[in-house]
Order: sequence, then C-alpha cells, then structure tokens
Amino acid sequence: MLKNLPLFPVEGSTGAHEVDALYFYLIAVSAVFTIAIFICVMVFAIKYRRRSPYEVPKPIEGSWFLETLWSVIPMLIGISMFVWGAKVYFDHAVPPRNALEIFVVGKQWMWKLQHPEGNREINELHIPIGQPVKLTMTTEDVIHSFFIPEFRVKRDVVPGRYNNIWFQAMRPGTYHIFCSQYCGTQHSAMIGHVYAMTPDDYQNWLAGGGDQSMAKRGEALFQQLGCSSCHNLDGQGRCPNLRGVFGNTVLLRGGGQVIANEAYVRESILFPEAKVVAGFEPIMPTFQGLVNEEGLLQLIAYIKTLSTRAANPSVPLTSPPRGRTTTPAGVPVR
Amino acid sequence: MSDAPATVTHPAFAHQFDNLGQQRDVAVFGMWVFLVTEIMFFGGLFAGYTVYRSMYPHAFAIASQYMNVTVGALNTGVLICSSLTMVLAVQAAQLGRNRVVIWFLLATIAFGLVFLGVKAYEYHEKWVEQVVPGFNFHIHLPEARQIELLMVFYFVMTGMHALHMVIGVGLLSYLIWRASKDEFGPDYFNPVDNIGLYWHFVDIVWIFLFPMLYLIGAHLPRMIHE
Amino acid sequence: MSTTTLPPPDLIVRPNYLNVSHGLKSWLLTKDHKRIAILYLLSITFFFFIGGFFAFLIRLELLTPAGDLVSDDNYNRLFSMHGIIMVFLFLIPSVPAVLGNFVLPIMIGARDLAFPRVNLLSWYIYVLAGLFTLFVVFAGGVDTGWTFYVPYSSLYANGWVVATAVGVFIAGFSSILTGLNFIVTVHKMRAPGLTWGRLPLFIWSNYATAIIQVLGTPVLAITLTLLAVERIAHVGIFDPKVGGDPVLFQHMFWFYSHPAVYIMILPGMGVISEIVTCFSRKRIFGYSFVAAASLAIAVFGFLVWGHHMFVTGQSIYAGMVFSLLSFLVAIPSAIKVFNWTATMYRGSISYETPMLYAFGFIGLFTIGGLTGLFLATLGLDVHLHDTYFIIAHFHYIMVGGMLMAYLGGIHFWWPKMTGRMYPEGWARFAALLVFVGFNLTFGPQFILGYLGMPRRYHAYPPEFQVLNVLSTAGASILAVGYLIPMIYLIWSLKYGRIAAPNPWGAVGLEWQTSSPPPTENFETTPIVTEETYHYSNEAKDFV
Amino acid sequence: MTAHEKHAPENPAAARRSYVYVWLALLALTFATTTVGKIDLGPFNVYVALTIAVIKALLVMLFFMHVNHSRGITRVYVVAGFFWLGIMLVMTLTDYLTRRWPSPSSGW
Repeated sequence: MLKNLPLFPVEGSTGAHEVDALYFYLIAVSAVFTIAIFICVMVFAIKYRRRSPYEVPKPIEGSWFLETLWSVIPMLIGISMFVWGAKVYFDHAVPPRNALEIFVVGKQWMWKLQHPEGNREINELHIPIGQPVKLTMTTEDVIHSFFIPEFRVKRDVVPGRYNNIWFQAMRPGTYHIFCSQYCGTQHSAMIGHVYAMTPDDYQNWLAGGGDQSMAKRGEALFQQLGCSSCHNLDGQGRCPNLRGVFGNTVLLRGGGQVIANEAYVRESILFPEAKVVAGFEPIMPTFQGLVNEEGLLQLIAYIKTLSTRAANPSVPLTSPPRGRTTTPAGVPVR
Repeated sequence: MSDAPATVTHPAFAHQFDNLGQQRDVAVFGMWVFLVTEIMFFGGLFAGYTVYRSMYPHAFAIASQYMNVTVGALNTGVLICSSLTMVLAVQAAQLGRNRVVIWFLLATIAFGLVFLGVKAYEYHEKWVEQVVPGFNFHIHLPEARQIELLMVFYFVMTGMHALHMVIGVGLLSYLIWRASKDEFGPDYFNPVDNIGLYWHFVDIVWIFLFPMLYLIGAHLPRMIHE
Repeated sequence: MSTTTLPPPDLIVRPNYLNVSHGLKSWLLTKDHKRIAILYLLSITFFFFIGGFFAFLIRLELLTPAGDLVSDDNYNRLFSMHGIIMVFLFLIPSVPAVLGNFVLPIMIGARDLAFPRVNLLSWYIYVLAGLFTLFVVFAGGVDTGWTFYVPYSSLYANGWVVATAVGVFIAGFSSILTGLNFIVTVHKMRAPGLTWGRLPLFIWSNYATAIIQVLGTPVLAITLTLLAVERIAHVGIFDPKVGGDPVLFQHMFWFYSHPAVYIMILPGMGVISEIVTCFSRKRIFGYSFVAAASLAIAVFGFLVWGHHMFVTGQSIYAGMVFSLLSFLVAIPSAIKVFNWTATMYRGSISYETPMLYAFGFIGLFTIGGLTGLFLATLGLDVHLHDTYFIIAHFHYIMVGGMLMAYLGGIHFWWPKMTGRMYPEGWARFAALLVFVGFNLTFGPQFILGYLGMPRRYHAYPPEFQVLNVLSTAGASILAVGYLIPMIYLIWSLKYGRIAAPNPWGAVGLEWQTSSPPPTENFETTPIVTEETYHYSNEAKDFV
Repeated sequence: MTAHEKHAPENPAAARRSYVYVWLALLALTFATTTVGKIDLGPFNVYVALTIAVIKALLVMLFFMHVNHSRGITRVYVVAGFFWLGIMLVMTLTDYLTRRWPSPSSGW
C-alpha cells in the first residue's frame, strides 16, 4: 500500500539527513503552534458561545506582557530556524576538494551530461557511491533547474554562468532527476534518473562507454578552432601562454585581478575583451556561436590539465599561486 | 454637508468635500502620492542601470562618449527654464491673472518643445552613428555588447522621460484652455498647481539622467573613433 | 388615503444608492464609490470563475500521471493564465476594490472617496486590462507562467507575451489608482473625532495595502516594459548573450511581486479583524499591535524578496540577509493570529457564516504562514523550492486566507450592500464545503512537495498519483463550495429577507446608516466620540 | 490646522524673486557639473556629479514644488518615495556586490 502512497522521500545522500532533521524541527514547531491555535479557537468558540442575544462580554484591552511574549518567542524560534537553515545551506555551498566533477548542460528539453573520462549521457547520470560528486552546470537556452529530490539538492541552471551542486550518494539505487524551473513546452519531460553504483560498477560502466576524455576532446577543439596558433604553449606570443593559468590569479590590463576559474575561462572565450590579461592587446575575436556549451566545458577541462601537468610559475602574466590550488580535474581522487 | 456655504457655490467644488480648502489639500497630496509612484517607476530603471554600471564601468564610460555633452547640458538648461516659467504660471493662477497664466504656460510649452526637438536631433545623431540597439547598431569596438546595453538603457530612460514630457505638453495645453475660460483664482487653482508638480518632477528625472548618461566618460580621453 | 393601505414599514423603500437612478448609463458613469464597488464585484467574479475553470482543468489533467487530457503546450497555458488572472485580476483587486471601495468611505464617515472620478477610471482601466487578458485567452494564451521569467519569456516563449504584459501593466495602474485614492481618503477625509487610534482595523490594513500598491506596482510596470522592449526590439537587457543578467529580472520582478503577496493578504486580515470582533461582540485584543502589525508588514514586506531566489545563483550572503529578514516579517503576522484568538477569549461568540469563514481563515492562515517559514529557511528551501510544497503554501495563504476572508467579508457586508439577508443555512453549508474541499485539495500537496514533485508539471511519475487524486477530489468539492454561494447570493437579491441597518449588532459607522446606504452615505456627517469596537450594554439595539 | 495647504510666501514679488534665484542657481549648477565632469577626478567624478544632481533636485523640490511650505504628511511621502528607491537599490546590490566574495571554505 505504501508503495503506492509514498509520504516521505528516500534519504539517498549524505546531506539528506541534515535537511530532513531541519524539516522535522520545523514540522514540530509548526504542529505545536497550529494545534495550540486550533484548540484555542475551538475551546473559545464553544465555551464562550453566545447564550443570550443581549449579552455583552466585559471588554478586554490587551496585554503588553502577552504581546511581548508572543512576539519574542516566535522571533527566537525563527532565529533558531534561520541559524540552522543557514548552516545547512553554507555547509553545502562549497563542494569538497576531492569531489568528482561532472558537467551538465541543460537544453530545451534534455539534460546532457559529460564525465571527465569522456562518457556522455542524456537524461541519465551514473555516479559512484561514497564519493562526493560535484556538478558544474550551465544551459544553452533558458533557465532550468537541476533537482534530485532523494539527495535534497537543487540549483537553477542559468544561461551565461556556471552553477554548482554537490552530493555524495550513500547506497546504490535509482533516483529522480527533475527540471524544477519551468522551461517551456516539455518542461515535465525534462526528467531522468541518477544511477548510483558501487565504485567497481562505476569503473566498469566508465570503461564501457568513454572513447575520449573531455580534456582530449578539448585539446582537439583547441587545435580545430585555431586557438593553438596564437596561444603558444611553449612560449610567449601575442597571446598569453595558458600553462599554469587555471586556478591562479591573473593580473588584468587596466588594473585589477581575477582568479582564473571556469567562469573566467568561459568569459574569455565568448567575450575576450571583457577581462584582458595585463601586457596584452585585446585582439582575440569572440568565439560566440562557434563553440557550444559542451565544447566550452571541454576546452575548460583541457585548460585545467595545462595547470596540473607542469605549472610554470615563472610565466610573467600570472602572479604566484595563492595557496589555493584546484582539484586536478579529470583525475578524480579515489 | 453645508459647513461652508460660501464655497459650495464655486463651480469646481466637489460634493465629497467640506470646503474648497480641503479640496485643494486633497488634490495636492494626491498628486504627491502619484509622484511617489513615478519615483518608483523610474527607480526600476535606475536600479537596472546601477547594476549594469557596477558590472561594466569601463564599457559604460566608453558608451557615454556617444552622448553629446554640450547638447545635453543645453537641454538641461532649457528644462530648468521651463520649470521657472511653470512655477510663475502657478503663481499667476493663484493670483487669478489668467492672461498671465496663459503666457507663462505657452512659454513652458515652448521650452518643452525645444527640449523634445533637441532630443529628436540627438536620436537622429545616434541613428547616424549607428548606435541604436535592435534597429541600427553597428560598432566594432571590443566592448560593443556592453555599449549596446547602456544604449538600451539610454533609449528606454530618455524615451520614458520624453513620453512624460509629451504627456506634460498635452496637460499644459489643457490648462491653457481652462485658463482662457478665466477659471483660476485664489480659491481654485489646483489643476495648475498639480500639473506644475508633475512638470517639475519630470525636470528632476532629467536632472539625474543627465549625469548618469552623459557625464560618465566625459573626463576620460576619447575612446571612440568618429 | 387611509393608513391601512400603507405597506408594512420594512417595505417602504427609502432612497438609497441603488434606487436613486436607473439604467445602464447611470451605472457606467457613476462616481459613487458604492456603485463602483458593485461594478468591481461583478467583473472580478467573472474573472474568478474563468481562473477557477482553468484551475479545475489543471486538476483534471493531474488526475493521471500521463499528460492525456490536454497537450503539454495547452497545460502550460492553462496554469499561466490561471496564475495571471487569479493574481492580477482577482486577488489584488478583490478585497480593496470591492469591499474596501464599498465600506472604507462609510467606515470613516466620508461622503465618498477623495477622487471619485479616479475611482471610476480605475475600474475602466481594470476592464481594459481584463479585455487584454481575455483577448490573450481567446487568441491562444501565453505560456510563461505568471512570473514571466527571462530569457524564456523574452526570447523563447511563443505565446502572446507582450499582450499579456500590457494587460498586467494596465491592471497595475488600476491597482495604483485604488491605492492612491485610499491613502488620500484615509488621511484627509475622516469624520470629526475619528483619530488614527480610533480607525477600524479594516481601514488600517487597507491603508497598509495601499502603501504597497503605490510603492511597489510601478516597479512591476517598468520591469514588464523592459521585458516587452527586449522581446519586441530584440535587444538584450536581461539576455546573457549580450552581458545582461537574467537574475536581475527576478530581482525587479520580486521587488514588486513579493510585496504583492501582502497586497493580497493584508486586506483579508482587516476583514477578519472586523468579523472576529463583531461576532465575539468584543473589542479587539491589542488594538495598537494589530494596527502596527499591518504597517510593519507593509514596510518589511519590501525587504524579503530575495527569498524567491535562494537557488538561482544569487550571492549566498544576500541569501542570508533575505532569509533572516523573512523570519522577521513573519512576526507581525503571528501577532495578528494570536490577537484574533485572544479576542475570542471570554467573548460572546455566535456562529454566523462570516464567523465560520473567520475560523477557517485563522486556521488556514496559520498553516500557510508556518509553512512559509520552511521556505524562508535557507537549507530547506533548496529542497522545497519550485515544488508542490510552494503551491500548497501560497494557496493556503491566497485561497485559504484571502479568499476565505473575501467570502467572509462578502457575507458580512452583503446586507449593507444589497439590503437583503443571504440564507444562513446554505451559507454555513457552503462555508463548510469550502473548508473541507480546500484542505483536501492543498493538504496532500505539502507531501507531494517534500517528495519532490516539481510545480508546473504536465505529467508526473506514477508514484505521485494517489496524492494527486486526493487533491483533485478536493478540488471538486471546493468548486461546489464556490458555486453554491453564487446561486444563493443571486437568489437573495430578490427573495432574501430585508436587512435591518445593523443586522449583526456591530459597531462601526457603516452600520449606523441605512441598508443599503444613501448616495452620500449619511444623512449628516457623523461625529465619532468613542473607540472603535466599543461594545457595551447601553445604546446597542441587538436584533 | 488650517484648511489651506500653506503656499508660497505671502508677498508675490518676493516669491518671484526667490524663483529667479533658484533658477539661476540651477543653471549655475548645470554649468558646474558639466565643467567638472570633463576633469578627471578618478572615482570622485561620480560622487561630484551625483551630489550636484541631488542638490539640484532638492532645490526644485523645496522651492518650485513648495515642499518647504507643505504639510508634514506630504513630506513624509516624498521622503518615503526616495527611501523605498534606496531599499530597492541597496537590497539588489547586496546580491551583486557580494557575488564575488569568496565562498566560506568549509562550514562557518
């Protein structure tokens, strides 16, 4: 019977329990207040029902004590909810360093996913259990929202930027993927499944599908688009050498600096003039329309590998690394 | 109902009020509440502008160099003059000098039309320079996209302002018609007063638009090629 | 003529606002706030049933997991038009434009609103907005949802986005003009002796609502203008391809649309304050706190809009600020609920229909308000955002709260508006149906939401079916609950008992004039000498 | 409380004179902001331009729109209008100005 009438979603991820605990706290508080109000209303309505059409009750003005009491107590409870809720939110804002990164591109009306090893899927996501997984997400068209109810995670997928979520599945199983931000005709068909598997099964699955890693594809794209003709990887040309750039601070022309993260690389490909590296002219053409969102993610994956193989700190265009190093993408830590 | 029999005979007196004083009080206050909605209406544009300017300060500075600062300043002056004639028209209406009211209103309309004419000239200039987003936008600077963004705000903001001016000119013409019937005097000049408030408000909007759109990049070396 | 041929005294028709003149023209050109209220009543009822019909089709579609009743495009249009019509053409004008228009000037002892012509203009503007919306409905609809999120609405949607935006823009001006009129009227037109401390709470809450209407609505107008410009001229304003930010649209949209939620609920709270005091025959508990809470909601309501954007990629620090402020804005609402409950303590409570609706309101609003806290909680909103939990939450506020209050108010002031009593038995029965049907419709949706069923889904996984069937069953009961009052209220116009000037034994100026009131509301301007809700043994002629 | 909203000073000639003074001040400020706008003051260009604009707006409101003579409630609404505009700007910027802030590295 309960199979047909689920009342509570499975706790599929390590983070789910914390969200549920918070949920039960709020339910408990709500139940107390709701029941109290209902009982008061019912008891008063019956006990003080009008017994004669001419009766006039004694007026009561109000009470500062009660007003203060029932302002301050809800406020304190509210603040406790806020603190707890903010803690849960912040704890999940930043993915762990060792997270396995998978890339998501939303599109009317499907989810396209790529694994660093090169496996590509549509509306399906295979992940290993017991391992943090970070999704880096963007969209080709409108706003979507990536939602896995069993993991209690959701994030809008906004055009023009990379939003992240992360989770760690606890046990093998199949879970829902929903698009939860309305996106047009087949919004409700933009659904899929997460397949959480043991690490061994996951390795087998990976071996079965991938032909070329994302970074390799990115490298091919890098050649194909002609990036390599200017961004000489062996020295300094008219364009910055991209070795060792990713994850480090870049000094900008006209002052200012920026950390070269996914968003910066993306912006530099599509809107090259926006943040030009100090010491270079804004001569790079835009690649908007020449490379799609998936290709961009592959290029980013490739550029990331340039920083992890042989970072060359002497390259003048970047300042020394600032302690913060990035996860070697494509080489998931196990 | 007949607390103030003297004023009830006035043709403009409305039945829901006790006397003309209350009627005038209500009219002015109502106008101010309306102007508050106008503040928020333009405020939405200001908020969008502020966000994008904080994102792209450099591109906005370049884009503002497409504006003709001298012409903009001149137009600001024209609008200030129209505010002066407007406030003088209100005063004349209060004194019951309806002939004078008409002359000052005509002057206000004239200044308003000059402003709109200059604005049209500026729009034409933008068309020639091919910086009209959506219709005729061809510039080849690296920052072209963000320049387009500012130009969109330029046209929406000044367009909304110009629309308010056009409505204002219409309202002023209506006032002239009523003044020609010798309707205004110390007891009743609410329409002149209220439309005056509206006109001054439109002036204030321009007072902010001028530095926000024209003066951002005026101090920087010329960055666009003619 | 001998005295025996005179009709019985209660059939003598005194001159009132209804019989003072006749003919369509006398209605369409009226400047009487009471007649304009009736015009509003007719037009918003029309749109309520259109919006309700769409809602019913939505529920029918969701009876089965597969999308089989209507196509996906049509489903999207149904929920979009349902939202747009219900929010902009029903909920926002409901209590202020109908009940507020009718009783606010009488309650403060004025002959009319400050600007009667503006009042009529606001109705015509409303009608114009309604015509635009009807045009959109018949031309094929719009499928953006009532939230019009970019870039979907500006670049991808293929419905009548601009026409709808124009309709909403126009409806906004109608709302602004009503608010403006109320603000000026409350400030400048009160009867002698009616100080701010003596104002009925219905006035306070409508005044607070008017502040939101005046300050918030223009921002929606300019936001929709920008949307229309982007769509028509194909320029980027919010489009990331030219460096715009779609999240900015959401900021601007919710700057209005969150406070708009308070436009929809505050006047309802005012109605409840009137009903609870009248049928408890008692002064409201903590008058100044309830009044101040209305203003506090109006002000703080403007500071919390970011809680609609916790998962959009808004800065997490901004999210924290908005979350904390959202908890603070819950306090004034809680204060109101506690005070209504306390008002009943040691009262003299009778169970006429308006009071039944008030009971329903207090209960359902409590649930709606508390579930709002779930959504203000950052860590929990991530899971609940854009699921059926949200749908259930805001329907508990909008339908369980505002619509209950509206129906309660309609019954409460029906004798005053029409001079006739509604049939009490049927009305109680309908109120019960509405309460049961409502809970059955929206209660299961809380569970569906936590299970993860997203909103605006045309088809859904089969395991959600049982709860959806329950919800649809509830909607059927609810629909009957709304149709019954339509029938007996119309019936009562001709066959209802003639209403006395003060059938409930209520205090308040509107009960001191005849039912229905004369055109200028009072024979002589009343002078207020005592506190509001002053129930005492002397001087009250209870029926 | 008088029934009339107080209006311009009683003496019409004095009022006219004050209007002309305000008008001259506004023209001077327009000239000033245009001139200063062409000098490079770094980030201060913005502040100077906006300060002058605020002064001009205040002059128009106080003298041409008679806020200096108007009732308290009118002033309250004028101030409220600008205050709400401030709410919109500040609260929107809480998002945009903190987006680049570093994320908390772990927990609190």
